[in-house]
Amino acid sequence: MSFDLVANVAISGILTGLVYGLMALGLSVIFGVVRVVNFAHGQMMSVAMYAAALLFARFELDPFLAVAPVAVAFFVLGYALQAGLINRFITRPEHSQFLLLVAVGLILVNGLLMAFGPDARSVQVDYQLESFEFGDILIDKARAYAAGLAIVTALLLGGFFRFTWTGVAIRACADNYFAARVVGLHVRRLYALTFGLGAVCVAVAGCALTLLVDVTPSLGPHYTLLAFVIVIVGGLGSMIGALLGGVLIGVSEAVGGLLISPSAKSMLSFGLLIVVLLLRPQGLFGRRS
Amino acid sequence: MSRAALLLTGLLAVALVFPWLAGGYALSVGTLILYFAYTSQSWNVMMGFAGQLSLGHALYVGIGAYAAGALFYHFGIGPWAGLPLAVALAALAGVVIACLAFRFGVSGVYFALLTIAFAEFTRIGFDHVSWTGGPGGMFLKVEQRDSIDLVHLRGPPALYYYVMLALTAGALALCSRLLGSRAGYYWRAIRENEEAAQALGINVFRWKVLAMAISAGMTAISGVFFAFYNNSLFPEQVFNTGRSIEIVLGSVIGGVGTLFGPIFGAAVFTLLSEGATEALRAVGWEIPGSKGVVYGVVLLLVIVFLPQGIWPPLARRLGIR
Amino acid sequence: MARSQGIDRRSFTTALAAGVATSLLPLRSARAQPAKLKVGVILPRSGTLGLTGQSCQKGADLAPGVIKELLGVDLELMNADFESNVDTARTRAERLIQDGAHVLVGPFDSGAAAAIAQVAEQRGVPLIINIAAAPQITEQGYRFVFRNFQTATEIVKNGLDLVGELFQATHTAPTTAVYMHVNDTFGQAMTKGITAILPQRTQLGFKILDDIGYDPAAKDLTVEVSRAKATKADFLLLVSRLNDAVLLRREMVKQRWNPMGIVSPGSPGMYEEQYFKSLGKLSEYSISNVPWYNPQAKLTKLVEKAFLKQNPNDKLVFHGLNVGFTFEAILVAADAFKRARSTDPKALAEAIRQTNITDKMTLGGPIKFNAKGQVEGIGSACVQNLNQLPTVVLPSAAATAKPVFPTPGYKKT
Amino acid sequence: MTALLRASGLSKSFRGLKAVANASFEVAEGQVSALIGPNGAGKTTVFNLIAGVYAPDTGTIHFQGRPIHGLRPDQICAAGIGRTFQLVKPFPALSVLDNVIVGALRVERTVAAARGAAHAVLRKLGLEARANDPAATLTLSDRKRLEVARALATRPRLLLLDEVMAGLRPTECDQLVEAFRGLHRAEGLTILLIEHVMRAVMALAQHIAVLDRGAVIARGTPDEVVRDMAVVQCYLGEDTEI
Repeated sequence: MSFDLVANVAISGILTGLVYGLMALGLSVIFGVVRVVNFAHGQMMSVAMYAAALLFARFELDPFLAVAPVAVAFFVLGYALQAGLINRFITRPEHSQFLLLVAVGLILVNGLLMAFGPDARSVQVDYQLESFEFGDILIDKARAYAAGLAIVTALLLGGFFRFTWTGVAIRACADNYFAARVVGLHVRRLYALTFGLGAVCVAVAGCALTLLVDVTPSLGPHYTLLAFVIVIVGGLGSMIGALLGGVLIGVSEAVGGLLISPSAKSMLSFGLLIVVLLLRPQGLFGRRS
Repeated sequence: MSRAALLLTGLLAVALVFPWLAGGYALSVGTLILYFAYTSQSWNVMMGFAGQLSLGHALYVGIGAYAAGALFYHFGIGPWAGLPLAVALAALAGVVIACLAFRFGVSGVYFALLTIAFAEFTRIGFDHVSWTGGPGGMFLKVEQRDSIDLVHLRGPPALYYYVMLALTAGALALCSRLLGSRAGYYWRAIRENEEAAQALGINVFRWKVLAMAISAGMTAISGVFFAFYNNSLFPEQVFNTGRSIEIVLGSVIGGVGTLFGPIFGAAVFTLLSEGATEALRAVGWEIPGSKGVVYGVVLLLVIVFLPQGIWPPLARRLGIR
Repeated sequence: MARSQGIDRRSFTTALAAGVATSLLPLRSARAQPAKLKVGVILPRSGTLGLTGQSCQKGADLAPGVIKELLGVDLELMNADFESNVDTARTRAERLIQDGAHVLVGPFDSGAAAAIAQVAEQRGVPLIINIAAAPQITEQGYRFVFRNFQTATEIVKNGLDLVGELFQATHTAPTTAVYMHVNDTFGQAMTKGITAILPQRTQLGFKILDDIGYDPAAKDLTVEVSRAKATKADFLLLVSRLNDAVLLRREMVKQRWNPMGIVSPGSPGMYEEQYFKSLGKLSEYSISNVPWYNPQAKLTKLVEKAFLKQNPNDKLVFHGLNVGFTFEAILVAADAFKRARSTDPKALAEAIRQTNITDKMTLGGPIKFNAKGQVEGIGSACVQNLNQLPTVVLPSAAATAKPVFPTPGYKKT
Repeated sequence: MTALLRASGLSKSFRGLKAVANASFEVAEGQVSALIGPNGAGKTTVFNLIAGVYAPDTGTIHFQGRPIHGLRPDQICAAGIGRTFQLVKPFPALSVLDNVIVGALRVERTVAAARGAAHAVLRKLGLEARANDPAATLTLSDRKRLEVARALATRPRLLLLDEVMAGLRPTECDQLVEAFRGLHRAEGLTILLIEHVMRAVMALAQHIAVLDRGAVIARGTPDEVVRDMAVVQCYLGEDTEI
């Protein structure tokens, strides 16, 4: 196996992994703060992908520009979902929360199917078929841009949590629900805000991903699982963990596809998930609680 | 006779004569209801009784289906002989997963994700096992349709219906016995508060593993049925996460931890899904996906407004405790 | 969703209740009067196979009209969508039979075909498979299951023979290939066929350097294509479905991989409308050796006329295979009905067994079922995408253009 | 008088913070002993070390002459030590009776026998009337009784009571004290209690050990300890309620 081959595959794995990492980051933020398992995460992202594809088809809007309106819309939707529905469930047992979001996911998948039919939608921009060339190493332009967007978004989010009052308050909520209430934080509103921010991650990742993947209504559940794998492997509540987890999964699947049968490469992710859950439940990059 | 016993006798009587009253389609819906009632009842042992949320029960259906299916396919060994093997393998898988998870203190959502991971891992794994046909599927030989062959579980649709009815009734009886036994008390104690249970001398680890083993073994039996009812097995179909969720639905809609909940819930959600198709057709609204939306909305409403499931409030109204 | 205004809650609840009720009532439909044959058409019109299912449906929709003209037989179609879900396929089939379908036609997918075959056999209602290639289906011992489509083994045989013809016609002699296939029921069956048959076809003169199977739900084929490219094989032998074919073609361009060509030894994907729509220019030159229809046949003209009437903005050529075989499956049913003069399922099955249709739309010999219910001798064509249309280039008898191989590489415009 | 439970040289640290430092004490057979001390003195940690929630870093615990340090909580219970929790942990969805049956099953062979035993325990603690109500519906005082009933049903030789009086009204407190006294008198049950409410301690305990900063600083009969209080006071600070 040549070096070029491995390098090419690994680089594209890293870049795709960053986009997946951003999606997972949304999950990590929601799970880490609200403590609710968003089983409709991937489904939400496929909605964002449709939004981007639609904006492109209607207005020729580049998915990178579509990020702005889609993210705003998703923030509002995420906020509303948490405030209107999920907040009622935060004290319910886990299986109850899980089913709530399964139901939301079902509605999203089938709603998309009703609205857009089963066929795949894609976005065609000029740079999609172009690559940066470094000798024998080819880097897909769209993928590189998407990864860049993922990093920028993650940095902005990180900054928000570190440097703004609201961000710090949200982290306080995540650390201790009761203490946060005692000091007078409006926890439920902060939860809604958090879900909104998680949804923004999903929206940005979705827009970026439309350049790499054709969107179909049935795409969602797969990405939900993927997001879980990344978050658990990376470490729950660790922002850098989600991104690195994405990269790790991206690279391991990519390189795994070279070493074993490509159709078996997802086994690596699930295998990794199992090992991490058993041996290091706080995740590879998470802190021990 | 108590109201519960009356209700049960009545239900059983209706279920017994159902094949004579119903057409082929209704019979297959009935079989499907019983199948989900049974699998959901099996899942309920883990979640409803012992409080461990498994979202990967398709794994045990698949193990059961493939074990019995492969024995029949490769060696012509009938399902009844394959059954013990299927149950043993699934129970073993359950024990291994449980031991790993509980020894390492994996619980709650993490445990649920672990069960999904094992099921997915196995699904993709089976895609690469050529002995069971890989993704190409395993196709069991079909015998003549009019002969009833209990030994090889071959016969008309009513046969499958009755087999499933017997299994469901058996599971109900078993679960009722379990619930009233030492295991039932210990499991519920663990479900309610693990620490307190341990302080009362319960070896929590061992009893949780036992719950998993029983639940997995029971589930595997439905897998054997599945293989011989469908005659074709595909990893993608059998081990799918969607399958695991279907198994969960009956109990959650009906009432987690109750005896009648899974049966009742399975009936409700199967009829709902079939009824939604019919209803949408009746109002001329046949758009792909519409059924799924209706289904999702109803599920949502049930979860939001009936957090205990449908059965407990209904039972109260019927005067059954 | 603007449509929701159409239904208020009460009418929906009523309908739901009615639906549950009717679905459980023992509707024993009268099967006495043989005036009309009720054909239950079961296809995946939604879900992952939705597009192809809808394409097949077009063939079913035009059948009653054409067949009335052709045989003077009245058909009533009963359509069911199994949502690309095998379980649903099963209950939909039960429902169709309960509602009085005399014969079932469908379902494009092998997994669903296996499930429906089971139902058909149990209820004793004939199932005529339009498209589904898993060889096992007609090997399981069913008596009511018929298939007018090539099994994977035959597809591979015909497909590889056409590969040989292609090399001859273009005076090329590639020595290496990389084989990529989707890892599902169909892809697995095809792979089995290729592993068995390729070694016997020594005259083809190429060997396979790597066998790359990928997940049917793959969202991204970067790794797979990188690996294929690294073999430096002369050409790509591909067994795909639709979405993955699109994905793969694009990825090849991104990675600047220009083999002599992409040749499918018999799989869907590259001749389908969506392939052209999604890829535009990139769709050019892809080659599929698949069971196909004869554009010159008399029946084709009839079907095409009906097709264009129903779908004025469509071209038959994009739906040729799906429409052709779905139509023919219904034709088989109608023909048997005419001869049996009865809708009794046993009589129908018997009549289907005696089928001998020579005037057909698809390539190959007459439609005749063997003891297992399988039609043998269905022909394939080498179809190349030329000028944004799937074009028959081989065999020369049915060809409307010359094959292009090696194919020119993609150039940025 | 023999020591039923003997702890010697117990130490336990959490992340470098020493919660228990070289603590030694004994619980005599048939006596009611109490462990008192200010908040953060390490009482609950000592308790958890005995109950098997934590294993001690150093030191040993012997029960009936057998070493029990490092055993799991269920093994400790099987050895004959029952406990209650400071923050009550009933099985909320189970009935009061079922709660106690779970405990009784430790010694009874059948569920039927356990049910009988459970009824007997409930009668002793005056909870019989609520036997069929879900535990979630009980008042705090009744929940505490339930905890005790559940622990008693396991037929312990030694009962560990963790701040069982906390949060109760004085009258409720007195009732519970009366109940314990009855148990102790009737069955000679050995009890070790951790308690803040000195009223209850003085009423019940025959022997008291005072814990501060993880170490035992005084021990003796209630009278002796009270006499020592001047000394103790300076250790414990002004806010100790006596």
